[in-house]
This record gives sequence, structure tokens and C-alpha cells, in this order.
Amino acid sequence: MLHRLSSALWFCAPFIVLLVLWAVFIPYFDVNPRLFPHLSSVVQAGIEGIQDGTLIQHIKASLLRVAVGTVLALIIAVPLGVAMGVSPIVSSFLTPLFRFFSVLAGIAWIPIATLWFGYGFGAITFVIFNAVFFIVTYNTLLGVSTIPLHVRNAAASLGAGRWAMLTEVLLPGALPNIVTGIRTGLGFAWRGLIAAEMIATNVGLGYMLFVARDFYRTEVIVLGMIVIGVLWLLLDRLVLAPIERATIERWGMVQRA
Amino acid sequence: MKNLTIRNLSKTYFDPYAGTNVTAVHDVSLNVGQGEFVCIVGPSGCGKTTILNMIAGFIPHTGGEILVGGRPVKGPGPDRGVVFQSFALFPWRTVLENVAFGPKMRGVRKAEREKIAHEYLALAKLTEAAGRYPAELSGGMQQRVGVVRALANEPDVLLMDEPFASVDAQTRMTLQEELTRIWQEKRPTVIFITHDVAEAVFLANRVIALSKGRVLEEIDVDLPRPRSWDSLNDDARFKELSGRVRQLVRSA
Amino acid sequence: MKNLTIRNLSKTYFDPYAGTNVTAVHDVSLNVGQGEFVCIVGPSGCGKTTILNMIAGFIPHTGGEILVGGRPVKGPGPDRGVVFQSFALFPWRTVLENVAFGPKMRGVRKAEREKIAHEYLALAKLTEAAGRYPAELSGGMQQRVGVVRALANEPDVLLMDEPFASVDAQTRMTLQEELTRIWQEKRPTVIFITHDVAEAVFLANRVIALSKGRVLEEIDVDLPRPRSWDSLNDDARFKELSGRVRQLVRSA
Amino acid sequence: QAKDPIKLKVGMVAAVDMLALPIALERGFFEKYGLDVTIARPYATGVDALNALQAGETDMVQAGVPAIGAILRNMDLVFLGNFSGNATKLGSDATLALIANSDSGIIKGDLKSLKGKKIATSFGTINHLYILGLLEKAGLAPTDVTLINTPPPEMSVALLAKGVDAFVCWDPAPVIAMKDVPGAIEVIRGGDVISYLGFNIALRPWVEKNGATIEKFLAAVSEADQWMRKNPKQAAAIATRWIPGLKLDVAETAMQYNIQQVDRRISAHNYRALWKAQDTLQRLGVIKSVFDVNKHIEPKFILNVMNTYPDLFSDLQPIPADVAIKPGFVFKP
Amino acid sequence: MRLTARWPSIGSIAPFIPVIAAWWIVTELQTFPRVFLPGPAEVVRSFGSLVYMGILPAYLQDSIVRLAVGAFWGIALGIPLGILVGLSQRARTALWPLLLFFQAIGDIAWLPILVIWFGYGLTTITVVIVYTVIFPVVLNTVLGVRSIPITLHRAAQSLGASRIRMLWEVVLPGALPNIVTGLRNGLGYGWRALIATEIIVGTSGIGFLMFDARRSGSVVEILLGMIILGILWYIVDSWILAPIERATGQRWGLVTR
Ligand SMILES: Nc1ncnc2c1ncn2[C@@H]1O[C@H](COP(=O)(O)OP(=O)(O)OP(=O)(O)O)[C@@H](O)[C@H]1O
Ligand SMILES: Nc1ncnc2c1ncn2[C@@H]1O[C@H](COP(=O)(O)OP(=O)(O)OP(=O)(O)O)[C@@H](O)[C@H]1O
Ligand SMILES: [Mg+2]
Ligand SMILES: [Mg+2]
Repeated sequence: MLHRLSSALWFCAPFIVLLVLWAVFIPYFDVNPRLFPHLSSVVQAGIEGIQDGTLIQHIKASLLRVAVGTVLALIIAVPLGVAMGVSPIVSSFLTPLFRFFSVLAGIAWIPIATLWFGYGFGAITFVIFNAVFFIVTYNTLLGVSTIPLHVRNAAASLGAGRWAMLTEVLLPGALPNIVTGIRTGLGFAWRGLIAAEMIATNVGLGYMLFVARDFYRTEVIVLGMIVIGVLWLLLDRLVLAPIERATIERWGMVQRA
Repeated sequence: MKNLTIRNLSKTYFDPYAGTNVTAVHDVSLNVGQGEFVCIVGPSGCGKTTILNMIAGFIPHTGGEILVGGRPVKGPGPDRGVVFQSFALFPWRTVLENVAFGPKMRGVRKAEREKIAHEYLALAKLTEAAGRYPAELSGGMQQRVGVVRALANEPDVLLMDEPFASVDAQTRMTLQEELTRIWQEKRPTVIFITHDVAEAVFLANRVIALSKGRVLEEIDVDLPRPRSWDSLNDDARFKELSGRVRQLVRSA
Repeated sequence: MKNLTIRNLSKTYFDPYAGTNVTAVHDVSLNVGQGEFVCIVGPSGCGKTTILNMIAGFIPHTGGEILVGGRPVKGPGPDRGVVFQSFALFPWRTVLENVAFGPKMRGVRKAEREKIAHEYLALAKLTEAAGRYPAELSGGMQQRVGVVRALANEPDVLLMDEPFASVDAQTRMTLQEELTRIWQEKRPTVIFITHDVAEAVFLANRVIALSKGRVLEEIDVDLPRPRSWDSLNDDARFKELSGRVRQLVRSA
Repeated sequence: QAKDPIKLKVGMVAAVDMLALPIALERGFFEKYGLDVTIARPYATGVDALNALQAGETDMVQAGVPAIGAILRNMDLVFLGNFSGNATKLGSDATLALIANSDSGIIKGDLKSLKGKKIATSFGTINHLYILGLLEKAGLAPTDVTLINTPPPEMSVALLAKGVDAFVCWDPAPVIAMKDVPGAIEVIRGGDVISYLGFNIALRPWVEKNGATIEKFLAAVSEADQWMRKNPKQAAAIATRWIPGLKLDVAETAMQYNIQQVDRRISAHNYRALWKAQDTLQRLGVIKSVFDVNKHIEPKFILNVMNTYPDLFSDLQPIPADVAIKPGFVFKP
Repeated sequence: MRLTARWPSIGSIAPFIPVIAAWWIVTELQTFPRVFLPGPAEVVRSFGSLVYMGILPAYLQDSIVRLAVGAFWGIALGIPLGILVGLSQRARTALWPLLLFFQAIGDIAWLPILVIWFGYGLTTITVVIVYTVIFPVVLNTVLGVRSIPITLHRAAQSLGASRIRMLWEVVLPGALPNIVTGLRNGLGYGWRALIATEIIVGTSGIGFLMFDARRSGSVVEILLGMIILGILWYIVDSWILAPIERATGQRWGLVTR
């Protein structure tokens, strides 16, 4: 218990340092709030947002979109990455397509995604999906292809069929990379969300930033950034990091940090 | 239980980067009958593991053919259990789960397969380590897990690559005796690679000496069974055979 | 050349996940003089590798102290060369580069260090494989690369963990003889782990039998040097000593 | 004009109503008044144009509603002239329109039929102010419809995908939608519901030092305005050169509407337009405070131009006396 | 099989044939009005005219220079940072939470503030690209460093490698497969960030081209831009990254394939 408390404290320490620097330096150099807002005004914007309920609404809406987009992407990306890692045929067919499509920015897709998936939720989800998908696929692919061949052979000669090979060998073996893929992918999901929420919505953190930008409300922009960062940290600490500890660190597949 | 036929088998490794070829196995032919126990000996790098890998279906051969139970080998399968020179344990599974893996693949129920795994672990003196992960084991312990993992699956053909190399003398003797016992009970066809001449003679019906990718000679071991170290240690025939094999390996 | 003093050494592995402790080494004391050749034998899992890892400075000890050349061990260093049970070759370096690694770190010029490496490779019969990458070697070849890599660095203390386990009988004998020759020439202090009793007696000044993390007994080997298999094979004293050690290991 | 021309950097946004700048450049009006003008390549939005002004990348920009937010955030902007709007009357919104899907149940010319519909608009822009104006005119409350934030380029595809029933936007989006979206109907165009906001803007310190240059500039663009009003087809052709992807037929239609509110002059109406926009935004809760419009509109330069070159404005309606700016004018709501 | 062996490029073009065919059919069927989803012919035509006018080559050059500058700094900072965090417990405690926090806050969220700080120039674009490239590179490098078997560290140390030399001799090659995947993801998403940034910040470049036209209702340039980006990235990946992979991870047997 004490150990967990202290590790949580250590985790927060860098942020506390950052907050202190912010609280001290911005007023000290008398920075124009249009360049960077004061801590107090961001706090105030946060309190207002909570009091009138809008902040919570934005968070809810964004979380839902990120969740749907990301889960869809994971459902498709992980099996695809595994397939590419295992089958030379799949890999030689998909590699060129992946190379080509992986750089196409979500916002560029908006007009086309709107035609295909409808204006609003469909297009937004697609943009998020697009942000997560490639990164997770590539990481899964790498994870699968770094599993030592003899381990895969061992499973095959113990009678592992395709399904067992997937669940018993390929997925756990690729897990370190999949987790890193999800970690980077989710980061990009948030970015995709910000880009996508300029369309078709009047709720969501991206929308909040979008409107704030038009009126130079930097404190709202920074508030939005902090909210996104904190949500993401919570997710990482409550979901990804424990998974990592319970699996790949436990199994001795990566060095404990 | 299946027999094994190898005809004119060859294997050339091609290195696409250096553009060079290494021919590891040359035109090897071999017949192993149902339930026979064959040991392969030969100097390091003479192609033993390569042959085993081809029988197991892990790597393609570049010439000749391999028939297991009359059918050509297409890929790995649970009919051929393998003990790897490099252990190849699943790092993400405990020792118990590693050993129970084969039965699990066959669909054996959890309680049942854990019972099986525990029995085999006891045999390899690994009961204490059942709950640990492979990264927490000593080298010899890892190797023993690899051995009993293959045994627990009761395959028709057992392919063992220096399975006792990292095991201490005492445990090794126990394991050798256990292996012959299990073999006599279930009668799998066994191909066993070793550097230990005494081990080869103790275990095998036939010892095959390899040299530079070719079969040098085959020696039938006509010692009576059941064999035990106590009875064989001073056996003249055992000594004679061992001497012959040792001679062969030396000349290889 | 450095002497080695171990006092009341213990090591407990703590498993933070299961919350359990495994005590691998208990209160071990040992004095190894300058240039002495000590073999450690003992059943699998008795703590041999753990002791070696602590001397090498790879893992911290949880009790007692280790002095090398009179100084406490703080971490790994080139004064103590290590041959790993798991080989630990650099996959991204060719065989030649692996062997030349130590001299390179000492700043030996390229031509010079490749000459050194080639000499050692010849000794281990690996000349042909010089340009290959470790993944393209057989198990025994990898192990030999690991051995000569440590030798080529000419360390004060040599820590060897079952270095000949995967090597065939013939090559093994050559390597054993070479090792004693090199040792007599350069006189490093050697700690050598093995499961092969004959090997231990052939090589050592002193054999230490471990059991369950404790020193069971130490046996001085007073055979004359230089030793060779030809002369020792039928030596009565050699047989007697081997028998005693075998007895010990059996009782462990 | 023997003297070296005065160098000036101005910023624009790629839109038909910004076109006086390239026209003045292409037809040599800047040269004529002794200026050497560089037009910074189009900025994405007014917000970006103002950011560039602040960063010192341009001396003057043209922008509308975004300037309100900037002033409230301590940017000391001065409005010098009016690139789109109307000095003679209060309403000027000919470049804005509401386009609907014919099967959405919205009826051409019947604003009441908007009730309960999904309407796309760009929040915090003049589009937003326009739809609010339309709703007020129809006697509907803002809560009677669902407004959906949509950037202008996505308007027609949103309509096509039936993600919305209608949209409100400035040109050329309405013109494009009428052309490309099958079954699109123009429910209303303009209608004098609100007053357009579109100013020539510079930072105060620069304004205080460059009075003469400002007058030259305003004279040149006023002449360009006049040329545009007289030659809309040619102006449309110029537009297609400056605005990539703009088709000639679209440009011509858009230009027709545009010239209806090309009027560089400033009158009390422009003051009121700015005040009204702030008032609406504040009531929407988008901005928290307002500024005094008298502080940020500086009419003296354009008034001088109007006096010196009356010909440039001769084709426009005269400004009614009661809204003309006289010495000592102070706007009161 | 024989065909692809003789002309390997056929293997990489083949997968695009169904994609282009589907595109062509959808546009021919007029599922969507042509102006909203132009066909291959229109895109080729606009390519021709933009090349003819000299706009495309100039814009392309601008984009590539921007990306190169950003990518250079992203890599130059990302790999050392990743190694530091992967190796040093202390650096990990101090930096890991910050890394996670800032990686979620996308480039686009920073953009409004960045343009106020740095104006509409190369600096802003570079910052955004560096910001995008750096996270996948760092996270993957960290994983790579942590999954190097501990025995290799030990072997190098006891052969006398100093801490500095360890970096070059053990850490870098050991982490290389992961680093390359990090680069692939980072640079790929760097392109995306470039596009997003050029929309707002640029006065030239492929992203600017795509969206400048979009504002006047044209989709052709979007598609054209996407195709150009895809091809460029294809070249970078298959001529730079994939050969590195083949010459290292695959050559060394770290990656099976
Ligand atoms: N990282 C670890 N975590 C937990 N327990 C460990 C770890 N490494 C070794 N052990 C345990 O410590 C004991 C001694 O292991 P060690 O590797 O020293 O044995 P050894 O004498 O070298 O055996 P072998 O001859 O099989 O190599 C074993 O019970 C092993 O399971
Ligand atoms: N993947 C590979 N690529 C290239 N050459 C290889 C490869 N694997 C093995 N070889 C070569 O093939 C030969 C035979 O190797 P193999 O592993 O079969 O030997 P072995 O008889 O098992 O030796 P050991 O007793 O040392 O394990 C060796 O020369 C080895 O270098
Ligand atoms: Mg082998
Ligand atoms: Mg050991």
C-alpha cells in the first residue's frame, strides 16, 4: 500500500514541478494571456466548465467517440498485424497498401469519409479509427515477427492449431509491442479526435478547442489540453500500465524498470 | 506409433545476404521402425539439429523425402513431439502451464491436464517450480521443463535434441532411466541427439554416427532391456559398444 | 591475476508478483587463490549460476561479501570474463566480431584484434564460420564462440558456466586440453561450473560440491600437470577422485 | 510619382469578397497611388490572418468577426475601412444564403419551416450570426432548431450526405451546393437580416505612424472596388486565378452577390453592425465582455479619401445624412 | 510467382489494382455525384495541369523540405531520449509521465498557441512535426531497449564495454527493430501532421494545395494530394526503412520473416 502511494507520488512529481514553474514564471514575466494563459485563469475556466456542466458533456462525448474509434481499430488492426506477421502472402499483398495509406491524414479523409459513413458520428469515428489503425497494425506486426521461431515451432509440434497459435503464442508473444502500439495509437486517437471534432458537432473537447481558438481564449485551449492529457494518463495508469506489469514484466519479457 | 523413412535427404542453407550456401545435410537415408529408439551422435555442426528440424517439419528440405507413418512431412504436428536444444519454453506461461500445453491443445480438461503435468513435473523433480515462469528457472530446470513438456503430450514420434545437456549427472541418470521406462510403456518412435556416447548406447536400439552431413555408420545396440545404470556400468558388451561408438565419433 | 574471497554469501530472489522468496544461495564461503582453477559441481538448480552471476557483478547479493583482488565487487568489469550458460552472443555481430569484441573494447587495432580472434577461432575449430551471424550457427558452435570470446579478452578471472555442455565429446576433450594449456600459460583464476564429473577432476585444482545453495564439500585434486586425457584415462588416482566427486554429487 | 513606391504587406483570406486586393494589384491601382504592395498568400481564416498581423508578418489584413475576439484578448486593432458591408443601410448580407435539401421539408422562402430541422453553420462566424438573425425574423427561438458546427468547405458534402437538412454559409458554398447537390434549394439569400462585418484592420501603433500610407491604400482599393462593381465578369475571372479550385461559373454568380455589398466607406451603420455582432455573441455566451466600438473604428482616413476622390464612390448610393460621420461623432447604441 | 520474381515491382503494384478499379467503378456508377468523388481521370488531369503550371513541383519541394527538417529533429531528439528513458530508472521516473501526458495532446491542439508564439513560418511547422514524430520514436525505442536480453548487457560489460560504448554496441542494435517501427510510425504520422499544419500555417505545400482548393469546393486536389503523399511515403518506406530492416533485424535473425 505504502509502495503504491509512493509510486503514485513519484508519478505526479514531474507535473507538480511543471505546475509550479507555470504558476511562477507566467506572472513574473507578465506574459500576455493571448500568448499563454495564467494558471489561475485556466483553473477558473475549469471551474466554470464544471459548474455549468459543459466540460463534463464535452468529456463524455469525446470519450465515447475515442472509445468507439479505438476499439474498432484494435479489433481490426491486431488480427491484421498478426496475419501479416504470420503469412507471407497476406504480408506481401498488404504491405504496399499499408505503405501507401498510412500517411493519409484523417482530415484529408473528411470529405470522402462523409460520403461513405455519413456526416457526423460516422466521419468522426472514421478519422479516429484511421489515426489508431496503422500504428497498432505495424506494432503488432513487429511483435509477431520478433517471436523466436522455435517458440512458434514448439507450439505447432505440441498440437496448437491456428486459433491456439493465435491466442497462446502470437498474442502473448507480441504483447509488448501491442501495448506500445496501443499506447502510441491512443495518443493519436486523441489527436484525430481534435481534428475530427471541428465538423458536425457542438459538443466534445475538440469542438471546445475549436471555438476557443476563434475567440483567442487560450485558457480554454490549455484547459482542453490538460483535460485530454489527464484523461489519457488515467487510462494509461489504470489500464495499460497494470496490464504491462501483470504480463510482459511478470513474464520477464522486458526488463523491469 | 509411426515409422519414419528418410530417403536421400539434403539441406542447403542459402544466405541471401552473403550469397553463400552451406550444405548442412548430404544425401542422408534412414529407416526407423515403429517404436524404435535411435540415437544420433556426431561432432558439433554436423547437421543433427538440421535433420531433426526437417523431420519435425520446421524447415523445408532441399532434396530427398521424409515420410512419417508413410506420409510426407508437410509441417509441424502433434504426432511428432520435439525437445529443443534451445528449450523454447513459452515465457508467458508458468512451468505447469508449459507442461500442460500439449494436453490443453488436445482439449483435455483443466483439472485432468494439470494432474498429468504435475505427474511429469514430479518425475523431473520440478514440483516446487510448478508456479514459476521460465525466466525464473535455472538452465537445467528449463531444459527439464522442455523435456517433460514433450513427454506429457505422448506423441507418436519423439524428437529430442540434446535434451539432457544441461542436466546434472545424477538427475540425468534418473531421466534416462525414466525415459526408457516411458518408452517401453508407450513405445513411441524416438530420435535422440546426444554428445554423450554412454547415453546414446544406454538408450538406443541403434546409434547413428553422422559426420559432415553424412551418415558415417549405424551400430545396432543389442543390450537386453530393461536397462539400468547399476547393471550396465560394468557390462562388457556395453563397454565394447561404447568404445566402438566413441571411436567412430573420434574419427568423424 | 587476482584472488577471490567469498564470505557468508547469500542470495534470495524475491518475486514481487507472487510475494514469495526463493533462497538460491545460503551462507557460502570460499577462497580461491591467484591463478587457481576451481570447478563447481552440483545438481541442477543448486545455485551455481547464481553464485557466478554475483561474482561477475550481474546481480546484487543479499548477504555476505565478495572480494576480487581484495576489492568488493560493484558491477561487471573486464577483469572478470564470463562464459554464459545461454551463450549471450551479440546477434548483430558476426562470429569474428563477437570474438574480437573484448580486444576492441580495450582499443586494440582492427588488424591486430582480428588476428587474435582468428587464432582463437582456429582453436575452437570455427575458422569456417568466422563470417556468419550467430543465428546461423549450430548450438555447439554458438557455445564455442561464447567460450573463445571470453578467452580472447584474457581476463584476470574467468567465470565459466557449463561452457562445454553442448559440445561433442571429441571437441570437448580438445577444448579441455586447450583450456588447461592456456590456463598454465596465462594463469587466470578460473571458476568453472560443470555437470561432468570427469571434466571437473581433469581441469581443477579443487572441486567444490554444492547442494541446495550450500557448500557440501571441497576436494583437492592433486593430479600432476600438464594433464592429458591419454595419460589420465587409466590413472588410478583420477578414477578415485572422480569416484569420490560422483559420490558427493549423488548424495547432494 | 517619381519617388520610390511605399512598401506594404497586406494579408487576405481566399474568398470572393477579398478580391479588391488582387484586383488593385493586377490592374495597377496600388502603383497608381504610389504603393508597392505584396499580398501574403491567403490565410485559412480570419483568425489566422489576425495572428499573422500580430506576428508582424503583415501590416494590414482584412477580417470580420474574429477581430472581436482578438480585441477582447488585448490586441489593439483599428478598423480603417470596410471591404464588405454597406454604409447606406443597416442590413447587408447578400453574400450569405440558406440552402436546404428539397426533401427535408423546408420550403423555399418559408423560414418557419426551419422549425425542428438540423442546420449546419460555422460557429462563432458571421454565418452563425446570420442564422440567428433568420430565426429571429421567422419568430423562432434558437432552441427550435439544431445547429451543427460545420466549416464552410464541408457544407455541401454535409448536405449531400444528408447529415443536415440545411446549411447557412457565405459564398461560394451556397452557389456550389446549388450547382452540385442534387435537389438543393435556396431557401433564402440575404434579406437584410444582419449587417456583414468586413474591415481593413491594422495594429494601432502602426496606424499612428502610417496615416498617409493608409489613405493611399484605401484610395487604391476603393478604385478596385469601383472597377469590380463595373466589371463583375472580369473580376470573376481574376477570382479564379487567385482562388484555386474556384470554377468560373461559380465565381460569376458569387461575384454578382458580392458587388451588392462592396462599399469601402464607413458610416454609423458600420459602427452599429460591429456593436450588434458583439451584443449577439455576448448573449450567446461566446464572449464574456464587450469593447467600445468607438475606440476601435478610426474613420478619418476613409473620410479623407471620400473627400479627396469623390469619383471613386460616385456609383454608390450616397450615405444618408443621419448616419454620416461628422466631426465629434460618437456611436451610441 | 515467376513473374513477381523477375519484376518485383509487379508484386507491389498488384495490390493497388483492385483499389483503383473499385474507385473507378464507384465513380463510373455515379454512386456519389462526380464533383464529390472525382474519378481517376479527373485526378490525372488536375495533376497534369498543376505540374504544367509549376505549382506542384514547387509545393512538393516545400513540403519535403519541411518534413525533412522536422523529421531530422524528431529523430535526433527522439532516439536519444528513448534510450535514456529505457536505460535509466531515474530518467524514467522523471520523464515517463510527462511523455505520456504530452503525447495525448495532439499537434493540432497546440497549433493555435504555436502560431501565436512562432508565427506562420517554418518554425511552427517544424515544432509540430517534431512533436508528432518524437512520441512513436521514443515509446518504441524505450520498448526496444527494455526488451534486449539482460545477458547481452552483461556480456558486453564483462568484456570491458564502457557505458558509452554499450550504447553503440548493444543498446542501439538490440533496439533497432523497434526503432525502425517507431520511425515508420513517427514519420508516417509526421506527414499527416504536416498536412494538418499546412492547412493553417502554410502558404504553400501539398497540404496547402489540398485545402486551399477545398475551400472553394473542389475535391480533386484532395485526392491528388493524398495520392502524391502516398507515393512519396511509399518511396521513403520501401527505399529507406525497409532496406534498413532487411540489413539489420532480419539479417541478424532478430526478426523472423
Ligand atoms: N531470476 C530468478 N528469479 C527467481 N528465482 C530464480 C531466478 N534465477 C534463478 N532462480 C532460482 O534460483 C535457484 C538456483 O538457480 P541457478 O540458476 O543458480 O541454478 P544452477 O545451479 O545454475 O542450476 P543449473 O545447473 O540447472 O543451471 C533455482 O531454484 C532457480 O529457480
Ligand atoms: N539458419 C542457418 N543458416 C545458415 N546455416 C545454418 C543455419 N542453421 C545451421 N546452419 C549450419 O548448418 C550446419 C549444421 O548445423 P546443425 O545445427 O544441424 O548442427 P548440429 O549437428 O546440431 O550441431 P550441434 O551439436 O553443435 O548442435 C552448421 O555448419 C551450421 O552453421
Ligand atoms: Mg544442434
Ligand atoms: Mg546454471
